[in-house]
Amino acid sequence: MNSESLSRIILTLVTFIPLAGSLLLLLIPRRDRDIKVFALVISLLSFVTSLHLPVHLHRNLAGFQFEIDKLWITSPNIHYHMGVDGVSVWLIVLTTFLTPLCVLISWTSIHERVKEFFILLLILETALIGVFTSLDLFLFYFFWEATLIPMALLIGMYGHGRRVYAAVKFFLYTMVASVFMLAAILWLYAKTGSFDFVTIQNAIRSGSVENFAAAAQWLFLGFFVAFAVKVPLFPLHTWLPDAHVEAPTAGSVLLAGVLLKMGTYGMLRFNLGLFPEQSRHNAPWIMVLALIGIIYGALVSLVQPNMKKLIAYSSVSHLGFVVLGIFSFTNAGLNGAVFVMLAHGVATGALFMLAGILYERRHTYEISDFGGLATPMPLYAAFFLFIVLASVGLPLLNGFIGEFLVLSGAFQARPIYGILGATGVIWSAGYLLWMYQRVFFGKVKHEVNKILPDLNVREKAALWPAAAMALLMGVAPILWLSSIDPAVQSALAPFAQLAAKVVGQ
Amino acid sequence: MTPNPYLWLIPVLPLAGAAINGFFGRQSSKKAISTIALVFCGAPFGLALWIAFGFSSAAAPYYFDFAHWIRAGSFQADFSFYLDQLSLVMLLVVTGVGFLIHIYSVGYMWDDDGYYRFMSYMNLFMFFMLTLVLAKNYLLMFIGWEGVGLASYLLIGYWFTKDSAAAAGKKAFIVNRIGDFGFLIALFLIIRHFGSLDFTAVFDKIQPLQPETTGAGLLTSIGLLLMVGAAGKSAQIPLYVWLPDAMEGPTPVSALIHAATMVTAGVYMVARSHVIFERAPGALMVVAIVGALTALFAATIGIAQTDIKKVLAYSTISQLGYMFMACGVAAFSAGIFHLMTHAFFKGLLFLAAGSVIHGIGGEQDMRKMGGLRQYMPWTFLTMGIATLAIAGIPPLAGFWSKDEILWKAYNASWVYWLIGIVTAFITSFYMFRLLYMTFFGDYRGAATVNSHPHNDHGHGPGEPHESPWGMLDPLVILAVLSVVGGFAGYGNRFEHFLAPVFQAGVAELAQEAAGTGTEHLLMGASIFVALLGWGLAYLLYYRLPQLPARIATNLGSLYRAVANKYYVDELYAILFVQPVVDGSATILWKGVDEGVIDATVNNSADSARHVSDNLRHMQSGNLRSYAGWVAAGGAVVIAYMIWMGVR
Amino acid sequence: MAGAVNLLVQRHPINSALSLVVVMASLAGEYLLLGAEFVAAVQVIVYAGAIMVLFVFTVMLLNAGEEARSGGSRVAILLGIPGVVMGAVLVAWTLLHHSNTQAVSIGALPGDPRDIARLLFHDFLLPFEVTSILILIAIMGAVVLASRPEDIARHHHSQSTEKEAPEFVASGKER
Amino acid sequence: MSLLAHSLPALFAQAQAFTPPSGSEYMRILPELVLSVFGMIVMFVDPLLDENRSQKSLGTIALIGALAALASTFFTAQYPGSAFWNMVRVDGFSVFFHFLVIAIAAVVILSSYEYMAVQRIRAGEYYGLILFGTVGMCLMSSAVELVLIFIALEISSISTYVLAGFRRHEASSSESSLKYFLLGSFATAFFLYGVALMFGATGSTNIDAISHALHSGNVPVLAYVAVALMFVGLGFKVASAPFHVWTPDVYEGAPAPIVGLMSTGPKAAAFAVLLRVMFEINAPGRFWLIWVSAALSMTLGNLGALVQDNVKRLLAYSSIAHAGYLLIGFAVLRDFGTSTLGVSAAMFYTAAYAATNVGAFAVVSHFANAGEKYVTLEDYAGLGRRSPMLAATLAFFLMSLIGIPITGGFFAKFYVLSAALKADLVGLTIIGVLNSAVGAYYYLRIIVMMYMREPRGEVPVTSAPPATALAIAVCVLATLYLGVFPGRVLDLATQSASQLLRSATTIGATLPSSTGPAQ
Amino acid sequence: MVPLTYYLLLSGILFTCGVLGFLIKRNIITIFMSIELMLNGVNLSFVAFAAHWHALSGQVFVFFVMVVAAAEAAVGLAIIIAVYRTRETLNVDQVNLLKL
Repeated sequence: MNSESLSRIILTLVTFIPLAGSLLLLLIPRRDRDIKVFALVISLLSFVTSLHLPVHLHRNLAGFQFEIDKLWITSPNIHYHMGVDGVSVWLIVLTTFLTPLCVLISWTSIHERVKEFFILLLILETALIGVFTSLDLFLFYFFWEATLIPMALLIGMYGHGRRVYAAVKFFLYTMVASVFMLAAILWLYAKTGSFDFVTIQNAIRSGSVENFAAAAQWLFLGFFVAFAVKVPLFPLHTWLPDAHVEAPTAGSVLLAGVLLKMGTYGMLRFNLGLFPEQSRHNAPWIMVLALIGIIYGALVSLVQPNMKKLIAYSSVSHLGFVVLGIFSFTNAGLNGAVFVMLAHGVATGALFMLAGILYERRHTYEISDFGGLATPMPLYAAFFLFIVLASVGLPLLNGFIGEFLVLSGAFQARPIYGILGATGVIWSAGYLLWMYQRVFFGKVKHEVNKILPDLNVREKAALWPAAAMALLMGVAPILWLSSIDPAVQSALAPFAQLAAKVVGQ
Repeated sequence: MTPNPYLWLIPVLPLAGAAINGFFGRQSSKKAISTIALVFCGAPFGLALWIAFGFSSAAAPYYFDFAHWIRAGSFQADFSFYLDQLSLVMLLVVTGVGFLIHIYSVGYMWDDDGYYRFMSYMNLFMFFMLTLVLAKNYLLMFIGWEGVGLASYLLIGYWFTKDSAAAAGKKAFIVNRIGDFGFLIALFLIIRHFGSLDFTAVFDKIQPLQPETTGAGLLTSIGLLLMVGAAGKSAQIPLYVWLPDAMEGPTPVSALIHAATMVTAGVYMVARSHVIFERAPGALMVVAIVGALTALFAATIGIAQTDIKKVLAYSTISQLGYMFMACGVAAFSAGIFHLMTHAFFKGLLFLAAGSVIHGIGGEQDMRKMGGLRQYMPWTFLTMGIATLAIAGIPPLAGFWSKDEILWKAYNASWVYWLIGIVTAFITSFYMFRLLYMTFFGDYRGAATVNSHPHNDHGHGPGEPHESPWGMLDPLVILAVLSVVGGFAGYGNRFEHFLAPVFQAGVAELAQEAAGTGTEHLLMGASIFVALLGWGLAYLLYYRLPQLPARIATNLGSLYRAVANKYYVDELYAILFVQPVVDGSATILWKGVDEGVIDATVNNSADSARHVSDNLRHMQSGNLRSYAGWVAAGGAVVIAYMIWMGVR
Repeated sequence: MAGAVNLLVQRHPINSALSLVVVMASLAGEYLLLGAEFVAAVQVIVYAGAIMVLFVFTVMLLNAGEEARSGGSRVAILLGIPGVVMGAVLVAWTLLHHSNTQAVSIGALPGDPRDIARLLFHDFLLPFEVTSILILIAIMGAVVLASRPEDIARHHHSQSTEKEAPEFVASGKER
Repeated sequence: MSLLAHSLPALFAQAQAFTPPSGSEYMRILPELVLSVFGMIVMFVDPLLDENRSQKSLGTIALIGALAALASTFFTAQYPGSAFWNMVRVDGFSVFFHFLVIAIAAVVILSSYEYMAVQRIRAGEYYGLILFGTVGMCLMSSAVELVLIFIALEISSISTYVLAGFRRHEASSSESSLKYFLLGSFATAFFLYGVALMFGATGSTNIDAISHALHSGNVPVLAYVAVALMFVGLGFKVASAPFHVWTPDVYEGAPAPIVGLMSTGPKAAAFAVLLRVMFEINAPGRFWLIWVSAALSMTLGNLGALVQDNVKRLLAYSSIAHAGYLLIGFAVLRDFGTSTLGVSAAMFYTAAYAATNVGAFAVVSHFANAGEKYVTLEDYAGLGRRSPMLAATLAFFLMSLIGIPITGGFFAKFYVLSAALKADLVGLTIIGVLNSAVGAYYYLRIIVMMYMREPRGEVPVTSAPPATALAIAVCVLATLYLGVFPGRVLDLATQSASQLLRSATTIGATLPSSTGPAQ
Repeated sequence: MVPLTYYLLLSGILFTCGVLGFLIKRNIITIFMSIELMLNGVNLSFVAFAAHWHALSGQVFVFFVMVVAAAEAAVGLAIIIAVYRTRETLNVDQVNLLKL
């Protein structure tokens, strides 16, 4: 098949390969090894397939590419409309990149109901990719909700102590919020007769939507609340630590790595895309919340006795950067926001994998149960340090690029935002290095830890790609930025007009 | 500017060495590790020398664009390197001193289990430091800036099983981060107003601007923020606290990173940004004041320290203060000159101290040394030269650079000069104190050596002995440099070499150069105070060794305050660290997060369930109640409908 | 009306039943007054005759005694009754003021059974037929529900020869 | 029986005197005829069969009957129009509900196979009552005459009263039956009084005629009262607040497959009636009535379900809530003919809810086991591990009830809410949307129980027999179909809704100034 | 000539009595009788309105109501018997197994 015709169905392929895999998995007899291998093969296949997207993406074009638009349901005018731009492409690749690693990391940590686990994982992958490919609001909502179930089940079925509480909390919290988005989508449909993102966008821009002015603020909020919970933006974040702590490793990886990005992606695509004026109007308090999230998340993270909870709160802090960048409405800010999404996905995903590896050996996440681990597990310690540094935002690793751009964007928007946000740089070093020190340095405090085995081949196979990616993204961010930038610029176009209008007055 | 295709090799070679040793070092022999480390560190030195020979004070800067790095909208920052006279000086210092210390490390660290790790880290440090020096834009400089911080973190915490080492590494990193915060904000300001981070582009835009006379203008803000960054990296007040702790690292690390190269990055950065500072007198003044205060403050602490490396650490802080003072009075070339000489003699001091520590089995407490002169003559000799140099005894290197600074300081304000001269006196005093306590008198340590199984070095107990020649060679080379290095500044040759870089500054200074008479007078004064300090040390620590203790008891609380570094660490802990940690734990986490936000969420869920629980009593199971509900509902419906109908 | 009130007041079901008969009989009279002879006849036959007999029979069968004074339902008293009274008053008020109905003479309606039959078997043929299904269901239901559970048990498990009847049902029957 | 036999000759005798109903008129009640015939066959065959085998074979007969009736709806659909002197009207609307109700009955019959065997219930009457009850429900949807509506309503009600009490050795079952019966009759009396007043206000009991009268403007106050009373009666039948109180008790006590039936079939039929009564006759002043009732139903239903531990009872509360969502669709039609969205959305909702709920109760009844012992939440613990398929299907149904995409429940809610938004009912939409979020919690509790708790040993888990499995599969497929390709069904609903509304509007339009049929 | 309103009022009062009876009485059978009373009230309305409109259909309706009432009576009494069997009481207040 030549790449031209492949490009036409590539999004469908990428989205549904995991789902097809999960259906096939249903038929495979319950021999755990076969299931794992099969799941790995499927996830790798979808990764390889998804690479088609960045390779064949026309980087200079701003609009959506690889589009596919078929009528799905007539009477509410729902289309199977998919397409990607420079932003969503990378989020898709991030998803497909992390999933094989999740499979690897779950190889031995899942003992029972193995089949169900991998089925859920693959379904989750499809739903996640679907969120990033959909251009039809309905389709988007569909995938958006579809991520909930497998994730909640993963947490609830394979999690730890208070898993049920966490799963229910996760589900309800996000469900309640996304219901507001549904209402907003329905309103838009009722007034425009379409779910198509582009159509609605044009309708709004041309001012042909009746009653829009009165409703716009509410619509904006409807979308925003759904996304803000997902992000999670302070003070809607409390589901996250619980969900992370209780989730199985693969669940945490995908939760932090991709699921949270759904929220920020949504803000970028829908809040900014559909409601530029309201976005501008609401930006001040949103940025304040993001700043609170950055600092607050970091401070709370600092004092966590539980490794996973610490990483979870650090996500609150990092995602605060993303929101800050998005609502700075500056080129650098948006570029940076997208980059932080990707970088955080890789780095925090890897951190959770590392925490999971430790859990598999010791069945605890309490920092006080460790100490001096660098002695029995030097390689593990090295990986951990590398990822921690990436997360801290060390230049030449992936965390830095995004944070720098975001902060510089925020600073351009309003210096105080940039200054306050930049304090996050200090805090992140504080909590992560302190944690690292307590876990790895010093003498081995507990006898059991003295004989902990270092990484095995499978674990290395899971960690190497993540580490390599963290480095590559830090050294050659241009690979990513060159496609993100045009997309971001087109997202910003209406804001330039708005600014011009304000100046004109 | 002239393109130079080899420029990029200088930083990248050590990186390759670091990578090779890091990935394969565990399996390879120590010989192979050493070879790789030395080759990949020596090659840049050779390259730098080769470039230096083709480079004159008149030469145009070299540059090389290696690759694109970040491009977002109009903003761009690339991997591009830049070499002018200033960076050439730094380059030579870094590669030269760095290479020597690498050689020294081979001997010093040979027996350590993590030898490959150490060498890899050292090479990594070289990479970042060279990137810092050669960067063509602020962001690439920031890579090096943060990277050396990382290397410093890794190397301070090299003996990670020691809690104090791990804590010191973390402290260094975090305090540096605080400085970096300022640096970052400065970068944001530059981006915001000049749209670029490229040195040439930015400076071209700033060049035509007038100096900001009063108040805090844009350039002043940028300058101050850059100073914050520099203060973090170069251990100035108030961010100097990490450097003494950093002595937990192996001694070669202290020599390389915490004396010769990394800590001077701040000075380099200020010098590099001289275009900005020159147009921001306010910022410049702050630099000078901070530098002067740091010089004096750290020097006083140095008097009372008993750990040999801690003395050197405070001395380093103090000397860095000198350099900043120089920059602060716009005498950038003087600052860089002192930077260079300081790299020689302070590197030498640390290496010699390391040799001492090595020789007596890991002891660092000077009270347990003494009389080592006869055990390790070469070490004594080199360290003596270094001490003379730092004390400012002519014609050694320290004299020339310090004198230059004092002279420039005097030209700016006599207050600076006064502080400088007092500091010079104290420096001389504590350095000779160190020398006397360590090498003269009787050896006081033999009995207690056993109780330190693993402090700095795992050599174990035994007679004090001289270090192997592999370690002494660098000492000798550095000693020679410490002696002759100062002549580079003779007749302002150094200043002229750097003239293309600091053009504007030189022109101004040339005008205000008063008569040489004053200069000679001041020179005499500084020689005098150096000798005075020496004499005092001789008196107290050689002739009357009981006197210091008595003085200490007489001074009481003042002495305790100095010995405990004025309790600054404790003060920081009380003021900043504890409130943050405790506040986060009790107020933010337990209070706000769990007590308010999560409780709200859970409460709303609970209250829904509560309502539900109450509602279920509607379902009493009693048929007549149900009928009652239906009938009542019906009545309401009827009433409403009648109202509708009648209306 | 007196009968209706009496039904409410009486505490023994038999008395209530008898008072209901009184109500129905008097209603039949009303129908006659309105000229609905057919309806009146059916009222007497079906209601007073068939239905009430059923009632009385059941009362007898179950040997229902006087109502015990149980606590009752607060909801019914507090909400239901006021509601009902209010509703009734409102309806009455509406009927009085808004029904715009004039007086009708006694026997005004041509309640000729033949007309009714014509209506019943022509216009309302379908409902009439459907009624048969209703009756059928009622019979089935009555049979199923009123038959003793053990019958079914035996019906379905004829093999199990000895089957104890649930004791309380038996005792209920004997009383 | 005897009455029917009696009346047949009379029927023919009378029929000669007047123009007899034509063949096509019989076609218009064909499904009802088929159902009744098979009902009678079941009754006849019952005594003839060996008792042990009778359950299966009777069930099969009933099933065949239901399927035949299902097929016959397609024939009926070919003969749109009125029959039997304007007693019934076959249009898209009635065909839709016929199909739905009969399909529900068929699946319930299928899922009852196992239940019969386990619970030892007399099969003959059971299946007969289901079939006859279905006749009533069918007639409810096609009747355009209040007399017939009333009788059909009673048929469906009485058969469900009886069916609710079928587990006769259980006190709870007979109690459920009693409550249902007494309250049902109570409500029927209200409905009837409403009919009487409507008759008084308009002089007719024919929907068309009433519609006629009410479109003329100058609506008498009496008609308002009549609508109110009829709403009480019908509101009771569809279990909308504040007339919902009976639901939990009755559902808890009744046999599980029957709950599946009565929470969907009679409800759907009652909704059909409500649609006819409310819209076709253009009931005055209905808007706020429905608005408040919808809001109350959703809120009370969802809140009530939060703390329930009995799955049947929980689902009962959920059915109250769903009645509320459905009523949103009703509220949309504030005025005539503005849009068909509300009606079609409501129709779609009934279908989706039926598919889901029947399936859910099929699973529940299978799992409940002999004597319906295992119906509490605790009994479901670990079901996901012990019986993955069963748990998965139940989870799927629950997701549909929550309104998660790719299930019918999602589109149902979606259509209703979007219709509401289109009519600018923002308040009601927000209440609905919030409620659906609250509702997610208690459905989730079941899922949580099934998947995230350790199984309890004493609860037996048997694999579903073929019939049950088939029934569940049908429901899953139907729910899935409605969730993935809702378009066709919605188109159908839209068409029939537009027919319904057109017929209503034309009546109103053609006689703009008539003052009523009488006088 | 009796005003129609009187009939209607009477029927309303009967209906109300029925409802009240449902709410007040404790014996299930009596409650059932109250329902019959309500139906009777309705019937009276029908006949009265039939007289008003000169439409016989009202009377036909009454006929059907009676048939339904009879059917209900049969089923209802059977249910009552069934309940009595299992619970041995005819007091509604004691038939409250299913609640909350």
